[in-house]
Amino acid sequence: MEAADFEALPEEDKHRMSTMIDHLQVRDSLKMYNSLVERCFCHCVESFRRKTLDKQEETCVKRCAEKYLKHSMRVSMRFAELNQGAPTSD
Amino acid sequence: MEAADFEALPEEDKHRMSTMIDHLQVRDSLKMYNSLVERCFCHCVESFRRKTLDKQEETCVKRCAEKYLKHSMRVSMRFAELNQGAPTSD
Amino acid sequence: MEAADFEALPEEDKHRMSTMIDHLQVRDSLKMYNSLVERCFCHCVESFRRKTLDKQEETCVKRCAEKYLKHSMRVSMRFAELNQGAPTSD
Amino acid sequence: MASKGAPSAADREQIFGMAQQEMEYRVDLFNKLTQTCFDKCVERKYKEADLNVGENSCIDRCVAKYWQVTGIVGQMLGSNRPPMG
Amino acid sequence: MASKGAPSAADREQIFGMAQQEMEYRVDLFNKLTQTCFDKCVERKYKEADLNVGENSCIDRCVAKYWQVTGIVGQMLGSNRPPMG
Amino acid sequence: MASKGAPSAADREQIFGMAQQEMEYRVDLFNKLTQTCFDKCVERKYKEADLNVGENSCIDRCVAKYWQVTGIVGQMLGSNRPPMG
Repeated sequence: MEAADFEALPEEDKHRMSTMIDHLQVRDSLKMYNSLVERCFCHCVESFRRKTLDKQEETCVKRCAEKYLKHSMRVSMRFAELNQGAPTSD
Repeated sequence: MEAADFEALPEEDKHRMSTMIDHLQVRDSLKMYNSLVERCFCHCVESFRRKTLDKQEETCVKRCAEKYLKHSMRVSMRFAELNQGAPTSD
Repeated sequence: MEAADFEALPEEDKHRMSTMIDHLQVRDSLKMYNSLVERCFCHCVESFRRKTLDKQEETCVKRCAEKYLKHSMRVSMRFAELNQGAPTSD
Repeated sequence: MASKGAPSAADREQIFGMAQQEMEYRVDLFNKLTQTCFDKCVERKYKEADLNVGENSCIDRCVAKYWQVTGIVGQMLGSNRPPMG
Repeated sequence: MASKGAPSAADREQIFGMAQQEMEYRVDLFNKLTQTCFDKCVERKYKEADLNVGENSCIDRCVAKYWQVTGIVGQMLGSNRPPMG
Repeated sequence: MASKGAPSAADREQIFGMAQQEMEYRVDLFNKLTQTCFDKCVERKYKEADLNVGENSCIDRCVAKYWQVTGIVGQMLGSNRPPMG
Protein backbone atom coordinates (compact mmCIF):
# COMPACT_ATOMS: atom_id res chain seq x y z
CA MET A 1 0.00 0.00 0.00
CA GLU A 2 1.68 3.18 -1.18
CA ALA A 3 0.87 6.56 0.33
CA ALA A 4 -0.08 7.71 -3.15
CA ASP A 5 -2.98 5.25 -3.24
CA PHE A 6 -4.52 6.86 -0.22
CA GLU A 7 -4.12 10.34 -1.63
CA ALA A 8 -6.06 9.36 -4.71
CA LEU A 9 -9.07 8.39 -2.62
CA PRO A 10 -12.01 10.78 -2.28
CA GLU A 11 -12.84 12.26 1.11
CA GLU A 12 -15.59 9.77 1.92
CA ASP A 13 -13.19 6.88 1.44
CA LYS A 14 -10.57 8.46 3.65
CA HIS A 15 -13.24 8.73 6.28
CA ARG A 16 -14.25 5.12 5.75
CA MET A 17 -10.61 4.07 5.97
CA SER A 18 -10.05 5.82 9.28
CA THR A 19 -13.28 4.30 10.64
CA MET A 20 -11.96 0.88 9.66
CA ILE A 21 -8.63 1.57 11.38
CA ASP A 22 -10.43 2.67 14.55
CA HIS A 23 -12.57 -0.43 14.37
CA LEU A 24 -9.55 -2.71 14.03
CA GLN A 25 -7.79 -0.98 16.90
CA VAL A 26 -10.72 -1.52 19.25
CA ARG A 27 -10.95 -5.13 18.14
CA ASP A 28 -7.22 -5.51 18.62
CA SER A 29 -7.29 -4.18 22.16
CA LEU A 30 -10.22 -6.44 23.05
CA LYS A 31 -8.30 -9.41 21.69
CA MET A 32 -5.26 -8.36 23.68
CA TYR A 33 -7.41 -8.11 26.78
CA ASN A 34 -8.72 -11.63 26.17
CA SER A 35 -5.30 -13.17 25.69
CA LEU A 36 -3.92 -11.37 28.72
CA VAL A 37 -6.74 -12.80 30.85
CA GLU A 38 -6.23 -16.28 29.42
CA ARG A 39 -2.48 -16.24 30.00
CA CYS A 40 -2.54 -14.81 33.50
CA PHE A 41 -5.36 -17.15 34.49
CA CYS A 42 -3.41 -20.15 33.21
CA HIS A 43 -0.21 -19.12 34.95
CA CYS A 44 -1.73 -18.08 38.29
CA VAL A 45 -4.76 -20.27 38.96
CA GLU A 46 -4.00 -23.92 39.57
CA SER A 47 -6.42 -25.02 42.25
CA PHE A 48 -10.19 -25.40 41.92
CA ARG A 49 -11.18 -26.30 45.44
CA ARG A 50 -12.89 -22.97 45.98
CA LYS A 51 -14.78 -20.74 43.62
CA THR A 52 -13.10 -17.49 44.60
CA LEU A 53 -9.51 -16.47 44.04
CA ASP A 54 -7.36 -16.61 47.15
CA LYS A 55 -5.06 -13.71 48.07
CA GLN A 56 -2.03 -15.30 46.47
CA GLU A 57 -3.77 -15.98 43.18
CA GLU A 58 -5.11 -12.44 43.08
CA THR A 59 -1.67 -10.93 43.64
CA CYS A 60 -0.25 -13.19 40.95
CA VAL A 61 -2.95 -12.16 38.47
CA LYS A 62 -2.40 -8.46 39.13
CA ARG A 63 1.35 -8.64 38.69
CA CYS A 64 1.01 -10.83 35.65
CA ALA A 65 -1.45 -8.41 34.04
CA GLU A 66 0.74 -5.42 34.82
CA LYS A 67 3.77 -7.17 33.40
CA TYR A 68 1.85 -8.18 30.32
CA LEU A 69 0.74 -4.61 29.70
CA LYS A 70 4.25 -3.23 30.13
CA HIS A 71 5.59 -5.98 27.93
CA SER A 72 3.00 -5.24 25.28
CA MET A 73 3.87 -1.53 25.29
CA ARG A 74 7.56 -2.27 24.96
CA VAL A 75 6.96 -4.67 22.07
CA SER A 76 4.79 -2.06 20.46
CA MET A 77 7.58 0.56 20.56
CA ARG A 78 10.21 -1.80 19.20
CA PHE A 79 7.82 -2.99 16.54
CA ALA A 80 7.14 0.58 15.42
CA GLU A 81 10.88 1.32 15.21
CA LEU A 82 11.48 -1.74 13.06
CA ASN A 83 8.53 -0.87 10.83
CA GLN A 84 10.19 2.48 10.21
CA GLY A 85 13.48 0.84 9.41
CA ALA A 86 15.35 2.12 12.44
CA PRO A 87 18.98 0.97 12.56
CA THR A 88 19.65 -1.74 15.13
CA SER A 89 22.73 -2.26 17.25
CA ASP A 90 23.60 -5.40 19.10
CA MET B 1 -24.50 -1.05 24.94
CA GLU B 2 -27.62 0.10 26.75
CA ALA B 3 -31.01 -1.36 25.97
CA ALA B 4 -32.16 2.17 25.15
CA ASP B 5 -29.79 2.32 22.22
CA PHE B 6 -31.48 -0.62 20.60
CA GLU B 7 -34.94 0.81 21.14
CA ALA B 8 -33.97 3.96 19.29
CA LEU B 9 -33.09 1.98 16.18
CA PRO B 10 -35.56 1.78 13.30
CA GLU B 11 -37.09 -1.57 12.40
CA GLU B 12 -34.70 -2.30 9.56
CA ASP B 13 -31.72 -1.93 11.90
CA LYS B 14 -33.24 -4.23 14.49
CA HIS B 15 -33.60 -6.75 11.71
CA ARG B 16 -30.02 -6.21 10.63
CA MET B 17 -28.86 -6.56 14.24
CA SER B 18 -30.63 -9.88 14.70
CA THR B 19 -29.22 -11.11 11.39
CA MET B 20 -25.75 -10.22 12.66
CA ILE B 21 -26.34 -12.06 15.91
CA ASP B 22 -27.54 -15.15 14.04
CA HIS B 23 -24.49 -14.91 11.81
CA LEU B 24 -22.12 -14.71 14.78
CA GLN B 25 -23.83 -17.64 16.47
CA VAL B 26 -23.40 -19.86 13.45
CA ARG B 27 -19.78 -18.78 13.15
CA ASP B 28 -19.31 -19.40 16.85
CA SER B 29 -20.68 -22.92 16.68
CA LEU B 30 -18.52 -23.72 13.65
CA LYS B 31 -15.47 -22.48 15.54
CA MET B 32 -16.47 -24.55 18.54
CA TYR B 33 -16.82 -27.57 16.28
CA ASN B 34 -13.32 -26.95 14.89
CA SER B 35 -11.67 -26.65 18.28
CA LEU B 36 -13.49 -29.69 19.59
CA VAL B 37 -12.18 -31.72 16.65
CA GLU B 38 -8.66 -30.36 17.12
CA ARG B 39 -8.61 -31.09 20.85
CA CYS B 40 -10.09 -34.58 20.67
CA PHE B 41 -7.85 -35.49 17.76
CA CYS B 42 -4.76 -34.31 19.68
CA HIS B 43 -5.75 -36.17 22.83
CA CYS B 44 -6.86 -39.41 21.23
CA VAL B 45 -4.77 -40.01 18.11
CA GLU B 46 -1.10 -40.72 18.72
CA SER B 47 -0.12 -43.32 16.18
CA PHE B 48 0.16 -42.85 12.43
CA ARG B 49 0.96 -46.33 11.27
CA ARG B 50 -2.42 -46.75 9.63
CA LYS B 51 -4.65 -44.28 7.90
CA THR B 52 -7.87 -45.29 9.62
CA LEU B 53 -8.78 -44.86 13.25
CA ASP B 54 -8.65 -48.06 15.27
CA LYS B 55 -11.48 -49.01 17.61
CA GLN B 56 -9.79 -47.55 20.67
CA GLU B 57 -9.11 -44.21 19.04
CA GLU B 58 -12.67 -44.02 17.80
CA THR B 59 -14.10 -44.67 21.26
CA CYS B 60 -11.77 -42.08 22.72
CA VAL B 61 -12.83 -39.48 20.15
CA LYS B 62 -16.52 -40.13 20.76
CA ARG B 63 -16.23 -39.83 24.52
CA CYS B 64 -14.02 -36.80 24.25
CA ALA B 65 -16.47 -35.07 21.92
CA GLU B 66 -19.41 -35.89 24.16
CA LYS B 67 -17.57 -34.62 27.19
CA TYR B 68 -16.55 -31.48 25.37
CA LEU B 69 -20.15 -30.77 24.38
CA LYS B 70 -21.42 -31.33 27.91
CA HIS B 71 -18.62 -29.22 29.25
CA SER B 72 -19.38 -26.46 26.79
CA MET B 73 -23.07 -26.44 27.75
CA ARG B 74 -22.23 -26.27 31.44
CA VAL B 75 -19.80 -23.41 30.89
CA SER B 76 -22.45 -21.67 28.85
CA MET B 77 -24.99 -21.87 31.71
CA ARG B 78 -22.53 -20.64 34.33
CA PHE B 79 -21.38 -17.90 32.01
CA ALA B 80 -24.95 -16.72 31.47
CA GLU B 81 -25.60 -16.64 35.22
CA LEU B 82 -22.49 -14.55 35.82
CA ASN B 83 -23.42 -12.21 32.99
CA GLN B 84 -26.71 -11.61 34.74
CA GLY B 85 -25.00 -10.95 38.04
CA ALA B 86 -26.28 -14.04 39.82
CA PRO B 87 -25.05 -14.35 43.41
CA THR B 88 -22.34 -16.96 43.90
CA SER B 89 -21.78 -19.22 46.85
CA ASP B 90 -18.61 -21.12 47.57
CA MET C 1 -24.30 -24.98 -0.40
CA GLU C 2 -25.60 -26.64 -3.54
CA ALA C 3 -24.23 -25.76 -6.95
CA ALA C 4 -27.78 -24.87 -7.99
CA ASP C 5 -27.81 -22.01 -5.49
CA PHE C 6 -24.89 -20.39 -7.21
CA GLU C 7 -26.41 -20.79 -10.65
CA ALA C 8 -29.52 -18.91 -9.54
CA LEU C 9 -27.44 -15.87 -8.61
CA PRO C 10 -27.25 -12.91 -10.98
CA GLU C 11 -23.94 -12.00 -12.57
CA GLU C 12 -23.11 -9.27 -10.08
CA ASP C 13 -23.41 -11.71 -7.19
CA LYS C 14 -21.21 -14.25 -8.88
CA HIS C 15 -18.65 -11.52 -9.23
CA ARG C 16 -19.07 -10.57 -5.58
CA MET C 17 -18.73 -14.22 -4.57
CA SER C 18 -15.48 -14.65 -6.45
CA THR C 19 -14.16 -11.42 -4.94
CA MET C 20 -14.97 -12.80 -1.50
CA ILE C 21 -13.20 -16.07 -2.28
CA ASP C 22 -10.11 -14.18 -3.49
CA HIS C 23 -10.23 -12.07 -0.35
CA LEU C 24 -10.41 -15.12 1.92
CA GLN C 25 -7.56 -16.78 0.04
CA VAL C 26 -5.27 -13.81 0.53
CA ARG C 27 -6.26 -13.65 4.20
CA ASP C 28 -5.66 -17.36 4.50
CA SER C 29 -2.19 -17.17 3.04
CA LEU C 30 -1.29 -14.24 5.29
CA LYS C 31 -2.47 -16.25 8.30
CA MET C 32 -0.45 -19.22 7.14
CA TYR C 33 2.59 -16.99 6.79
CA ASN C 34 2.07 -15.73 10.35
CA SER C 35 1.75 -19.17 11.87
CA LEU C 36 4.73 -20.45 9.93
CA VAL C 37 6.85 -17.60 11.30
CA GLU C 38 5.57 -18.18 14.83
CA ARG C 39 6.23 -21.91 14.73
CA CYS C 40 9.68 -21.74 13.17
CA PHE C 41 10.69 -18.92 15.51
CA CYS C 42 9.58 -20.94 18.53
CA HIS C 43 11.36 -24.09 17.39
CA CYS C 44 14.59 -22.47 16.25
CA VAL C 45 15.29 -19.45 18.45
CA GLU C 46 16.07 -20.21 22.06
CA SER C 47 18.74 -17.74 23.07
CA PHE C 48 18.33 -13.99 23.51
CA ARG C 49 21.84 -12.92 24.28
CA ARG C 50 22.21 -11.15 20.95
CA LYS C 51 19.71 -9.32 18.82
CA THR C 52 20.62 -10.94 15.53
CA LEU C 53 20.11 -14.54 14.49
CA ASP C 54 23.27 -16.59 14.48
CA LYS C 55 24.14 -18.85 11.53
CA GLN C 56 22.67 -21.93 13.14
CA GLU C 57 19.36 -20.27 13.97
CA GLU C 58 19.11 -18.90 10.46
CA THR C 59 19.68 -22.31 8.89
CA CYS C 60 17.12 -23.83 11.23
CA VAL C 61 14.53 -21.17 10.33
CA LYS C 62 15.07 -21.67 6.60
CA ARG C 63 14.73 -25.43 6.75
CA CYS C 64 11.77 -25.20 9.05
CA ALA C 65 10.01 -22.75 6.73
CA GLU C 66 10.72 -24.88 3.69
CA LYS C 67 9.46 -27.98 5.44
CA TYR C 68 6.35 -26.14 6.60
CA LEU C 69 5.57 -25.00 3.07
CA LYS C 70 6.05 -28.48 1.63
CA HIS C 71 3.98 -29.90 4.45
CA SER C 72 1.25 -27.38 3.84
CA MET C 73 1.13 -28.18 0.12
CA ARG C 74 0.92 -31.89 0.81
CA VAL C 75 -1.88 -31.39 3.33
CA SER C 76 -3.66 -29.23 0.82
CA MET C 77 -3.57 -31.98 -1.84
CA ARG C 78 -4.78 -34.68 0.53
CA PHE C 79 -7.46 -32.37 1.85
CA ALA C 80 -8.73 -31.66 -1.66
CA GLU C 81 -8.88 -35.39 -2.47
CA LEU C 82 -10.90 -36.09 0.66
CA ASN C 83 -13.22 -33.18 -0.08
CA GLN C 84 -13.93 -34.79 -3.43
CA GLY C 85 -14.62 -38.12 -1.84
CA ALA C 86 -11.59 -39.90 -3.24
CA PRO C 87 -11.31 -43.54 -2.21
CA THR C 88 -8.65 -44.20 0.43
CA SER C 89 -6.42 -47.22 0.83
CA ASP C 90 -4.44 -48.07 3.89
CA MET D 1 -28.76 13.41 16.35
CA ALA D 2 -31.92 14.29 14.50
CA SER D 3 -34.80 15.71 16.56
CA LYS D 4 -37.02 13.34 18.55
CA GLY D 5 -33.97 11.22 19.29
CA ALA D 6 -33.96 9.29 16.02
CA PRO D 7 -30.31 8.38 15.48
CA SER D 8 -28.61 9.55 12.28
CA ALA D 9 -27.20 7.10 9.75
CA ALA D 10 -23.70 7.64 11.14
CA ASP D 11 -24.87 7.10 14.72
CA ARG D 12 -26.61 3.93 13.63
CA GLU D 13 -23.42 2.65 11.99
CA GLN D 14 -21.57 3.46 15.19
CA ILE D 15 -24.06 1.66 17.43
CA PHE D 16 -24.08 -1.25 15.06
CA GLY D 17 -20.29 -1.49 14.92
CA MET D 18 -19.98 -1.30 18.70
CA ALA D 19 -22.58 -4.02 19.19
CA GLN D 20 -20.77 -6.25 16.74
CA GLN D 21 -17.44 -5.76 18.47
CA GLU D 22 -18.96 -6.46 21.88
CA MET D 23 -20.49 -9.66 20.51
CA GLU D 24 -17.20 -10.76 18.96
CA TYR D 25 -15.41 -10.00 22.19
CA ARG D 26 -17.86 -12.12 24.21
CA VAL D 27 -17.62 -15.02 21.79
CA ASP D 28 -13.82 -14.89 21.95
CA LEU D 29 -13.90 -14.75 25.76
CA PHE D 30 -16.36 -17.63 25.94
CA ASN D 31 -14.26 -19.76 23.61
CA LYS D 32 -11.03 -19.12 25.50
CA LEU D 33 -12.73 -19.78 28.84
CA THR D 34 -14.27 -23.01 27.54
CA GLN D 35 -10.97 -24.32 26.23
CA THR D 36 -8.98 -23.28 29.29
CA CYS D 37 -11.41 -24.86 31.76
CA PHE D 38 -11.62 -28.02 29.64
CA ASP D 39 -7.84 -28.36 29.86
CA LYS D 40 -7.80 -27.59 33.58
CA CYS D 41 -10.75 -29.76 34.67
CA VAL D 42 -11.52 -32.63 32.33
CA GLU D 43 -9.47 -35.78 32.62
CA ARG D 44 -7.84 -36.89 29.40
CA LYS D 45 -8.41 -40.56 29.85
CA TYR D 46 -11.98 -40.39 28.54
CA LYS D 47 -13.01 -43.56 30.37
CA GLU D 48 -16.62 -42.54 30.02
CA ALA D 49 -18.68 -40.02 28.09
CA ASP D 50 -20.11 -38.26 31.14
CA LEU D 51 -18.54 -35.58 33.26
CA ASN D 52 -18.08 -36.89 36.78
CA VAL D 53 -18.89 -34.99 39.99
CA GLY D 54 -15.35 -33.78 40.45
CA GLU D 55 -15.10 -32.49 36.90
CA ASN D 56 -18.43 -30.71 37.16
CA SER D 57 -17.55 -28.82 40.31
CA CYS D 58 -14.12 -28.03 38.94
CA ILE D 59 -15.79 -26.51 35.85
CA ASP D 60 -18.10 -24.34 37.97
CA ARG D 61 -15.22 -23.01 40.02
CA CYS D 62 -13.03 -22.55 36.98
CA VAL D 63 -15.67 -20.41 35.28
CA ALA D 64 -16.20 -18.38 38.47
CA LYS D 65 -12.48 -17.76 38.91
CA TYR D 66 -11.98 -16.93 35.26
CA TRP D 67 -14.78 -14.42 35.58
CA GLN D 68 -13.08 -12.80 38.54
CA VAL D 69 -9.85 -12.54 36.59
CA THR D 70 -11.63 -10.70 33.77
CA GLY D 71 -13.00 -8.33 36.43
CA ILE D 72 -9.61 -7.65 38.00
CA VAL D 73 -7.98 -7.03 34.64
CA GLY D 74 -10.90 -4.87 33.52
CA GLN D 75 -10.45 -2.65 36.57
CA MET D 76 -6.72 -2.37 35.98
CA LEU D 77 -7.35 -1.23 32.44
CA GLY D 78 -9.09 1.74 33.90
CA SER D 79 -12.78 1.15 33.49
CA ASN D 80 -14.84 0.15 36.47
CA ARG D 81 -16.88 -1.92 34.12
CA PRO D 82 -14.90 -4.43 32.04
CA PRO D 83 -15.83 -4.37 28.35
CA MET D 84 -18.47 -7.03 28.77
CA GLY D 85 -19.91 -6.29 32.20
CA MET E 1 -38.73 -16.10 -3.95
CA ALA E 2 -39.74 -14.15 -7.04
CA SER E 3 -41.25 -16.11 -9.94
CA LYS E 4 -38.94 -17.99 -12.33
CA GLY E 5 -36.75 -18.87 -9.39
CA ALA E 6 -34.78 -15.62 -9.30
CA PRO E 7 -33.75 -15.21 -5.67
CA SER E 8 -34.84 -12.07 -3.83
CA ALA E 9 -32.32 -9.62 -2.39
CA ALA E 10 -32.79 -11.11 1.08
CA ASP E 11 -32.31 -14.66 -0.24
CA ARG E 12 -29.19 -13.53 -2.01
CA GLU E 13 -27.80 -12.04 1.18
CA GLN E 14 -28.59 -15.30 2.94
CA ILE E 15 -26.90 -17.47 0.32
CA PHE E 16 -23.96 -15.13 0.31
CA GLY E 17 -23.61 -15.14 4.08
CA MET E 18 -23.85 -18.92 4.25
CA ALA E 19 -21.21 -19.34 1.56
CA GLN E 20 -18.89 -16.99 3.41
CA GLN E 21 -19.31 -18.87 6.68
CA GLU E 22 -18.70 -22.19 5.00
CA MET E 23 -15.53 -20.80 3.43
CA GLU E 24 -14.31 -19.42 6.75
CA TYR E 25 -15.06 -22.72 8.42
CA ARG E 26 -13.06 -24.65 5.83
CA VAL E 27 -10.11 -22.29 6.08
CA ASP E 28 -10.13 -22.60 9.87
CA LEU E 29 -10.33 -26.40 9.65
CA PHE E 30 -7.52 -26.51 7.11
CA ASN E 31 -5.29 -24.30 9.25
CA LYS E 32 -5.87 -26.32 12.41
CA LEU E 33 -5.30 -29.58 10.56
CA THR E 34 -2.09 -28.26 8.99
CA GLN E 35 -0.67 -27.11 12.32
CA THR E 36 -1.73 -30.24 14.20
CA CYS E 37 -0.24 -32.62 11.64
CA PHE E 38 2.95 -30.55 11.43
CA ASP E 39 3.37 -30.93 15.19
CA LYS E 40 2.54 -34.64 15.10
CA CYS E 41 4.62 -35.63 12.07
CA VAL E 42 7.51 -33.31 11.31
CA GLU E 43 10.71 -33.72 13.27
CA ARG E 44 11.88 -30.58 15.01
CA LYS E 45 15.54 -31.05 14.34
CA TYR E 46 15.33 -29.61 10.84
CA LYS E 47 18.43 -31.43 9.68
CA GLU E 48 17.33 -30.94 6.11
CA ALA E 49 14.81 -28.90 4.17
CA ASP E 50 12.97 -31.88 2.66
CA LEU E 51 10.29 -34.00 4.21
CA ASN E 52 11.54 -37.57 4.49
CA VAL E 53 9.58 -40.70 3.58
CA GLY E 54 8.43 -41.29 7.14
CA GLU E 55 7.21 -37.74 7.54
CA ASN E 56 5.35 -37.83 4.25
CA SER E 57 3.43 -40.99 5.05
CA CYS E 58 2.74 -39.74 8.56
CA ILE E 59 1.23 -36.57 7.06
CA ASP E 60 -1.02 -38.54 4.70
CA ARG E 61 -2.32 -40.70 7.54
CA CYS E 62 -2.69 -37.75 9.86
CA VAL E 63 -4.86 -35.91 7.35
CA ALA E 64 -6.95 -39.04 6.74
CA LYS E 65 -7.50 -39.63 10.45
CA TYR E 66 -8.26 -35.98 11.13
CA TRP E 67 -10.85 -36.14 8.39
CA GLN E 68 -12.46 -39.17 10.01
CA VAL E 69 -12.62 -37.33 13.32
CA THR E 70 -14.46 -34.43 11.71
CA GLY E 71 -16.90 -36.98 10.29
CA ILE E 72 -17.51 -38.69 13.63
CA VAL E 73 -18.03 -35.39 15.41
CA GLY E 74 -20.25 -34.11 12.60
CA GLN E 75 -22.50 -37.15 12.97
CA MET E 76 -22.67 -36.71 16.72
CA LEU E 77 -23.78 -33.14 16.27
CA GLY E 78 -26.84 -34.48 14.58
CA SER E 79 -26.35 -33.94 10.89
CA ASN E 80 -25.43 -36.86 8.71
CA ARG E 81 -23.38 -34.47 6.71
CA PRO E 82 -20.78 -32.50 8.67
CA PRO E 83 -20.77 -28.79 7.84
CA MET E 84 -18.16 -29.14 5.17
CA GLY E 85 -18.89 -32.60 3.68
CA MET F 1 -9.31 4.07 -14.13
CA ALA F 2 -11.20 7.25 -14.91
CA SER F 3 -9.26 10.17 -16.37
CA LYS F 4 -7.24 12.42 -14.06
CA GLY F 5 -6.32 9.36 -12.03
CA ALA F 6 -9.50 9.29 -9.97
CA PRO F 7 -9.94 5.63 -9.02
CA SER F 8 -13.15 3.87 -10.10
CA ALA F 9 -15.56 2.37 -7.57
CA ALA F 10 -14.10 -1.08 -8.18
CA ASP F 11 -10.54 0.19 -7.78
CA ARG F 12 -11.56 1.87 -4.55
CA GLU F 13 -13.05 -1.36 -3.22
CA GLN F 14 -9.83 -3.11 -4.16
CA ILE F 15 -7.61 -0.56 -2.42
CA PHE F 16 -9.87 -0.64 0.57
CA GLY F 17 -9.87 -4.43 0.79
CA MET F 18 -6.11 -4.60 0.46
CA ALA F 19 -5.59 -2.03 3.17
CA GLN F 20 -7.91 -3.94 5.48
CA GLN F 21 -6.07 -7.20 4.88
CA GLU F 22 -2.72 -5.57 5.48
CA MET F 23 -4.00 -4.12 8.76
CA GLU F 24 -5.40 -7.47 9.87
CA TYR F 25 -2.14 -9.14 8.97
CA ARG F 26 -0.13 -6.66 11.02
CA VAL F 27 -2.41 -7.00 14.01
CA ASP F 28 -2.14 -10.78 13.84
CA LEU F 29 1.65 -10.60 13.55
CA PHE F 30 1.88 -8.17 16.45
CA ASN F 31 -0.31 -10.37 18.65
CA LYS F 32 1.65 -13.53 17.90
CA LEU F 33 4.95 -11.74 18.44
CA THR F 34 3.74 -10.28 21.74
CA GLN F 35 2.57 -13.63 23.07
CA THR F 36 5.64 -15.52 21.88
CA CYS F 37 8.10 -13.05 23.40
CA PHE F 38 6.11 -12.93 26.63
CA ASP F 39 6.45 -16.71 26.90
CA LYS F 40 10.14 -16.64 25.99
CA CYS F 41 11.23 -13.70 28.16
CA VAL F 42 8.99 -13.01 31.13
CA GLU F 43 9.47 -15.10 34.25
CA ARG F 44 6.32 -16.83 35.43
CA LYS F 45 6.90 -16.29 39.09
CA TYR F 46 5.49 -12.79 39.03
CA LYS F 47 7.41 -11.74 42.13
CA GLU F 48 6.92 -8.13 41.19
CA ALA F 49 4.86 -6.08 38.78
CA ASP F 50 7.80 -4.54 36.92
CA LEU F 51 9.84 -6.01 34.14
CA ASN F 52 13.43 -6.39 35.30
CA VAL F 53 16.54 -5.47 33.29
CA GLY F 54 17.04 -8.99 32.02
CA GLU F 55 13.46 -9.30 30.86
CA ASN F 56 13.55 -5.95 29.11
CA SER F 57 16.64 -6.72 27.10
CA CYS F 58 15.33 -10.18 26.31
CA ILE F 59 12.15 -8.58 24.93
CA ASP F 60 14.10 -6.18 22.71
CA ARG F 61 16.19 -8.98 21.27
CA CYS F 62 13.20 -11.25 20.89
CA VAL F 63 11.35 -8.64 18.84
CA ALA F 64 14.43 -8.00 16.70
CA LYS F 65 14.96 -11.69 16.02
CA TYR F 66 11.27 -12.28 15.32
CA TRP F 67 11.42 -9.46 12.82
CA GLN F 68 14.37 -11.06 11.08
CA VAL F 69 12.49 -14.33 10.85
CA THR F 70 9.56 -12.61 9.13
CA GLY F 71 12.08 -11.14 6.71
CA ILE F 72 13.72 -14.48 5.93
CA VAL F 73 10.39 -16.18 5.41
CA GLY F 74 9.11 -13.29 3.33
CA GLN F 75 12.09 -13.61 1.00
CA MET F 76 11.59 -17.35 0.70
CA LEU F 77 7.99 -16.82 -0.30
CA GLY F 78 9.29 -15.03 -3.33
CA SER F 79 8.80 -11.35 -2.68
CA ASN F 80 11.76 -9.24 -1.77
CA ARG F 81 9.44 -7.31 0.45
CA PRO F 82 7.47 -9.36 2.96
CA PRO F 83 3.76 -8.48 3.10
CA MET F 84 4.29 -5.91 5.80
CA GLY F 85 7.56 -4.30 4.68
